[in-house]
Amino acid sequence: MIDKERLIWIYKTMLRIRKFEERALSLFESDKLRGSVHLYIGEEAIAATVCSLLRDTDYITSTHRGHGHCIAKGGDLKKAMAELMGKETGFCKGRGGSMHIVDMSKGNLGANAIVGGGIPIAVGGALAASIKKTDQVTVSFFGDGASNQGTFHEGINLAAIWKLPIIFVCENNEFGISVPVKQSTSVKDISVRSKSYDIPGHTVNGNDVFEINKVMEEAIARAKKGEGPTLIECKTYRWFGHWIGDPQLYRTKDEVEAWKEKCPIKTLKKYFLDEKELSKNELDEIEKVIDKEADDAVEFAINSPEPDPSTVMENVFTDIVNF
Amino acid sequence: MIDKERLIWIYKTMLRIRKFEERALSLFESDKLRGSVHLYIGEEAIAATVCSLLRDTDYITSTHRGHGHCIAKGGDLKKAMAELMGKETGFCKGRGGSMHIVDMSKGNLGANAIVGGGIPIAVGGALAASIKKTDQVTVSFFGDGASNQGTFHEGINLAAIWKLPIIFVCENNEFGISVPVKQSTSVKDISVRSKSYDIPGHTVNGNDVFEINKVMEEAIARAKKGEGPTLIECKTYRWFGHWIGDPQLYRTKDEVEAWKEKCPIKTLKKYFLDEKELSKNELDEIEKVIDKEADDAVEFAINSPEPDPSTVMENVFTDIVNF
Amino acid sequence: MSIKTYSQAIKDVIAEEMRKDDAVFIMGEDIAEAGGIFTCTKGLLKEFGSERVRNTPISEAGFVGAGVGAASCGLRPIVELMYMDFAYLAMDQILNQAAKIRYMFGGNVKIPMVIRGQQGIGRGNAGQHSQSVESLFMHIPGVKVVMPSSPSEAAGLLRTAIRDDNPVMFFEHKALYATKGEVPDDPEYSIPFGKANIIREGKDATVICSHLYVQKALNEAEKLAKKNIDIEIIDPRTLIPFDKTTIIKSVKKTGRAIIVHEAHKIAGWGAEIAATIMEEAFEYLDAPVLRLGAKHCTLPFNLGLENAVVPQQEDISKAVKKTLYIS
Amino acid sequence: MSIKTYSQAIKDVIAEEMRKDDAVFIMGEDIAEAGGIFTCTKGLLKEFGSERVRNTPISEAGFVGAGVGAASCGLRPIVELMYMDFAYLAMDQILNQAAKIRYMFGGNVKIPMVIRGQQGIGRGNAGQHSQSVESLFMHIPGVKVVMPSSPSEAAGLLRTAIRDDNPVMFFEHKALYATKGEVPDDPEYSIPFGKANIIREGKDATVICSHLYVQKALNEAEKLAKKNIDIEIIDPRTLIPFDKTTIIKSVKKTGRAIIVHEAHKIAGWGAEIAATIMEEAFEYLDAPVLRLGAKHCTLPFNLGLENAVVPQQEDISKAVKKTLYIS
Ligand SMILES: Cc1ncc(C[n+]2csc(CCOP(=O)(O)OP(=O)(O)O)c2C)c(N)n1
Ligand SMILES: Cc1ncc(C[n+]2csc(CCOP(=O)(O)OP(=O)(O)O)c2C)c(N)n1
Ligand SMILES: [Mg+2]
Ligand SMILES: [Mg+2]
Repeated sequence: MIDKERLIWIYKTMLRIRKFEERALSLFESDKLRGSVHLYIGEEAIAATVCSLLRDTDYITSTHRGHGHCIAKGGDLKKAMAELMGKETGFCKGRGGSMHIVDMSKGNLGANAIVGGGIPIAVGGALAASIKKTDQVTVSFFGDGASNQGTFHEGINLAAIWKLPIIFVCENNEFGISVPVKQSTSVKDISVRSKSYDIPGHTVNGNDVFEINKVMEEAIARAKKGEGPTLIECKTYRWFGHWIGDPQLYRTKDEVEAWKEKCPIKTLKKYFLDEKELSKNELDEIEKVIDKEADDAVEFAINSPEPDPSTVMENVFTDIVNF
Repeated sequence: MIDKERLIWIYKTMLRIRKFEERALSLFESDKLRGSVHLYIGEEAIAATVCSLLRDTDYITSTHRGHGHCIAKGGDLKKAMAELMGKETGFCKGRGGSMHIVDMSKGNLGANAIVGGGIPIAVGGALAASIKKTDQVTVSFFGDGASNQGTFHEGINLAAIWKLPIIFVCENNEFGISVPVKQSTSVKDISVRSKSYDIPGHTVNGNDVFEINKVMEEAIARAKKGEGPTLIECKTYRWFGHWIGDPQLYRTKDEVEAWKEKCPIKTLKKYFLDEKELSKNELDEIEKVIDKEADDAVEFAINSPEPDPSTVMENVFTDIVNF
Repeated sequence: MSIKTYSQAIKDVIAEEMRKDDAVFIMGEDIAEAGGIFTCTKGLLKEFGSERVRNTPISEAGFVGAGVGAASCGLRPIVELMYMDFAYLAMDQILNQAAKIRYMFGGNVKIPMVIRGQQGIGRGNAGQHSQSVESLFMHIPGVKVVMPSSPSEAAGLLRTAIRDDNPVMFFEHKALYATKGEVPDDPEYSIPFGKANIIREGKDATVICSHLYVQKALNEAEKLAKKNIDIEIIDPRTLIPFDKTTIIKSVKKTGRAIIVHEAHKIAGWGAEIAATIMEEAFEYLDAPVLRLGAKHCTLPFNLGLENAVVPQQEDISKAVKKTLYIS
Repeated sequence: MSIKTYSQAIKDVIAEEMRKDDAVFIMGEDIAEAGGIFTCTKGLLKEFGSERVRNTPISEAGFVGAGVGAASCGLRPIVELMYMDFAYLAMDQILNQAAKIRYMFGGNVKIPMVIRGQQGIGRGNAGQHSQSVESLFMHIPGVKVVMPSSPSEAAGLLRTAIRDDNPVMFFEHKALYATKGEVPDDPEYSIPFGKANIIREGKDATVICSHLYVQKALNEAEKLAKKNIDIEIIDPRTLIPFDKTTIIKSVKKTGRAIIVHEAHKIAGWGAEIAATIMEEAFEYLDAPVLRLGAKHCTLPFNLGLENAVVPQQEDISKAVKKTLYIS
């Protein structure tokens, strides 16, 4: 069950992700931002719904496609945009960039540029909660492609035998870069792989906040009762290329357009109007506020200072600086 | 179906493994042999039955517990014993020892001291057969513990999507060193993990040659038809410690004794007598011949020369010798 | 001769070798329909079909290991790692399996296999996608280590790699793919391993470098020439095997050496060369051998920081002058 | 002071630190009921229970990664690798994750984690179980590298490692576990990282070594002393951080240096030290710095071959004499 307040939070969060990334895209296209930028647009329902059920003390691990997770977990747009631009005011002081955003204050243990690399780390977060006997839960986000990494197998097995409070959320967007799931992955529904660990597995429509919410609520309850992990596969689609400039020979424009019709933001907006939960005016107001927030983030990032090269050796270790 | 000739071959092969290892054990205990020696005694039905269905051109990959696989695949006892003793006449000229026996002439792609390390290599063997369009099949042997390695997951997924002619044979002997399967592995029957790859999975009594034979025949037929891999779990037990000197605190003597009652050699011997397939005399004769063969292997190994230290740099590469 | 980019040179050699030898095939992430994210396999699927040009799942240990197995069984796999940083995920299959199998098996198996991919800085890919990891592979016996610095070397060394009967780690540099240069049209053109390339002759100091630093050293050489400092530039081209002879000969002539690489300085391959030069040409040295390499620091995302980590072009001249005691 | 073996010293420190700090826990293969196959965790399960003393499945990448995550979240994991050769299976989690997270995340996370285990030759374990891999970890920034050579150092350095807020690679040697020696009873006894140990003072040549070679060098020192050759022996104890000062000071005194390690010579840590000595003490050197290390060859199973690969005790004296130009 999603109460109205939470549903609005989810809506705003999806919009925040969307607006943030639209700006990131245009900054990239105008050469104001470099590096690897992977857009989450089209997949917002997953991060927003999952994180609507988490507290700041709960943990997540994220991926190379991490802006959505960061923002949904409460991450500040300004710091996120500054990080994308490599600025000193960014989440990682410009050291990490888009693929390495971290936000410990909100329980975001970090994005990861190694596909599947975050899964064991999430297991470790859940292990820490279990050893400390807190009621924190951990969510590990990863893609369909990551489900073919050894770390997927090793991590879930560990979590299962140790009955850790963790939920594995696979964002199946049909491709790993150019490779369609059916070419790389031996099962149609990745959630079937839960059977290898004797844990529950669910496949849901990843563009449907209600479906995602239902299985997540179950999974969290299970985690908190000490019954162990759950694997949830959310079927979704990325609207843009894997990277900006990707020729996307692996799919047709029609396919992309058809998925755009399934836009989770549009769907939820329609729901609010149909159910008369929110008026057109209220929705416009929300959008205006978030547009402003996103614009402010860009301005903040652009006006932020570059890191000072003389500090480059800081934080290799907590102590040693000179070699 | 196992015809009489093949059944006798299986029996002889099991006996050959048993006798070989009994001698290896006593050589180790009398300090004539050093290093890591992992005994297969008690598990002989698996290698013998599986390999009774393979040709010299078919491939296997083996493990740290590899003597059984080597012998069942047709490996010469003399060369095997010489290798255990590190002699120049061994399968690897004394460079590999017990954990690295190889026998390319019989399709044995080699033992492997890295748990799970042989699985992707076996997939590569099957890939080679597939690319070359031969009708060779590959069997990858590995333990219950190995089923928790990432390579298990990555390897089987690869074989499944590429529909390779390969059979994954998991020898579940209840422990990985001191760790019982239920402490390390999230499923009771490891064959369940076949579901993660949409391939058939079977759990059989690993001490029963008929059960093993049945699923192996199916799996081989499937492989040759281009339908892809099969996962077979053979439940069995190792009679000796993981290493010689292992205090074995993880199990009781009674448990070991109970398993000794299930000795696959004893069982098949009884079958031959009960069914009047072989007489006591014939069985005694077989044993005598194999005892001699094993003794000859020991003698050969003991009398073989040590490798010449001046040749130590050979075979790092096919060409460069000096650095 | 044709003018080709580094990536074209690579693609053409793969295609030529696949045409000549049915045993050669290639696998890796996104290499089939998409032609590789750096276009090094573009068009191969169409010509050779999906048996010999295979997309893999994101399973580095799995498909590198499959390469090892296929090589054991008589094929000649080329395995593409999208970024050489991902070699860590397949480290056991590379260093415990591919590198050791032949030796441990007493010479009874050979592993003719090329693992190739790009590395290095230049695209703002941050810490996990910008490393130069060749030194690690130099240390563990059983793999050859190749570092092509130009299109013609990419072609000539890759052909040798594909025809080599041993595991070869073939390190391309991401910032070189677009570099153009003359490449011989001869479909047998190859460069032997273990032969360093004297890029420029000189008498005052020897600069040993590869990848991006070859061009940077040439640029500095011109500037130094104006100050009557005449440097010799040598590109080792392969680290295993390593052409000690050429380098020692050069240092005996110049009495001074500087090694420059993008890999981290500490315990990098420059240390090996510096130590070797000392061992073999001590009495010829007029100054300590100097090493320029990346600071002991993860590669940062920010461009200014990135540049602060790796040796800059000007650092080469500074080091040369230092060995000449010119301030 | 108590007389303890190297393995007892390790076990006692783990137990003491676990008593003092609830955040410390340990996991690895066969470490719980069985107490570790080298007995370094014997009795810990009984005292601390199964939450803090955990057997893991054979999933090196998985449980090393779980250590990284637990460390990110405030615990202080000790992760045992049964053989350091298996680090290759967790290489991504060690070198791309543990080593880089703090830096890439702008200092917002710390990873207080010890990865410990044994390595080296001596038990006939052959190629995949006999390597000395510390040099690889010296090259990639973000992990500290520790090499205890005696029971008291195992104790003192391990305590420092457990209390360190960074990832520490702690390399034990399998052939040292049974070595006995005096270990201070002080439960706060620790040895700081980055301080080399002058094992023996001498004036004619500096021998830098660790693990098994410390004792071997001492044995040779006695023999050399009889010939009036007086060597200084230094054990660096940690490779990252590295105590340059002590070593350079010594070499400035002796004018000669030899580095001995079991790791492969080519691109091993001896190369780094040799190159550093040259850079910092060139004008003091009366002979080239020499390196002794394993041949560029996989470790063979056969004992005679194994010995042919790694430096032998007598090689130390030979090298010392060579630097003294005594034949
Ligand atoms: C270990 C590793 N291998 C390969 C890559 C290159 N790469 C980056 S993203 C990606 C595709 C990932 O697919 P998926 O897990 O489905 O996530 P998606 O990008 O679709 O969200 C690949 C192959 C990588 N970053 N890490
Ligand atoms: C990667 C790796 N991790 C750990 C070990 C140490 N080790 C050797 S055998 C073994 C147990 C293997 O268990 P299993 O796969 O069930 O095979 P079994 O010994 O029972 O036949 C372990 C942990 C190893 N050799 N390789
Ligand atoms: Mg995807
Ligand atoms: Mg087992």
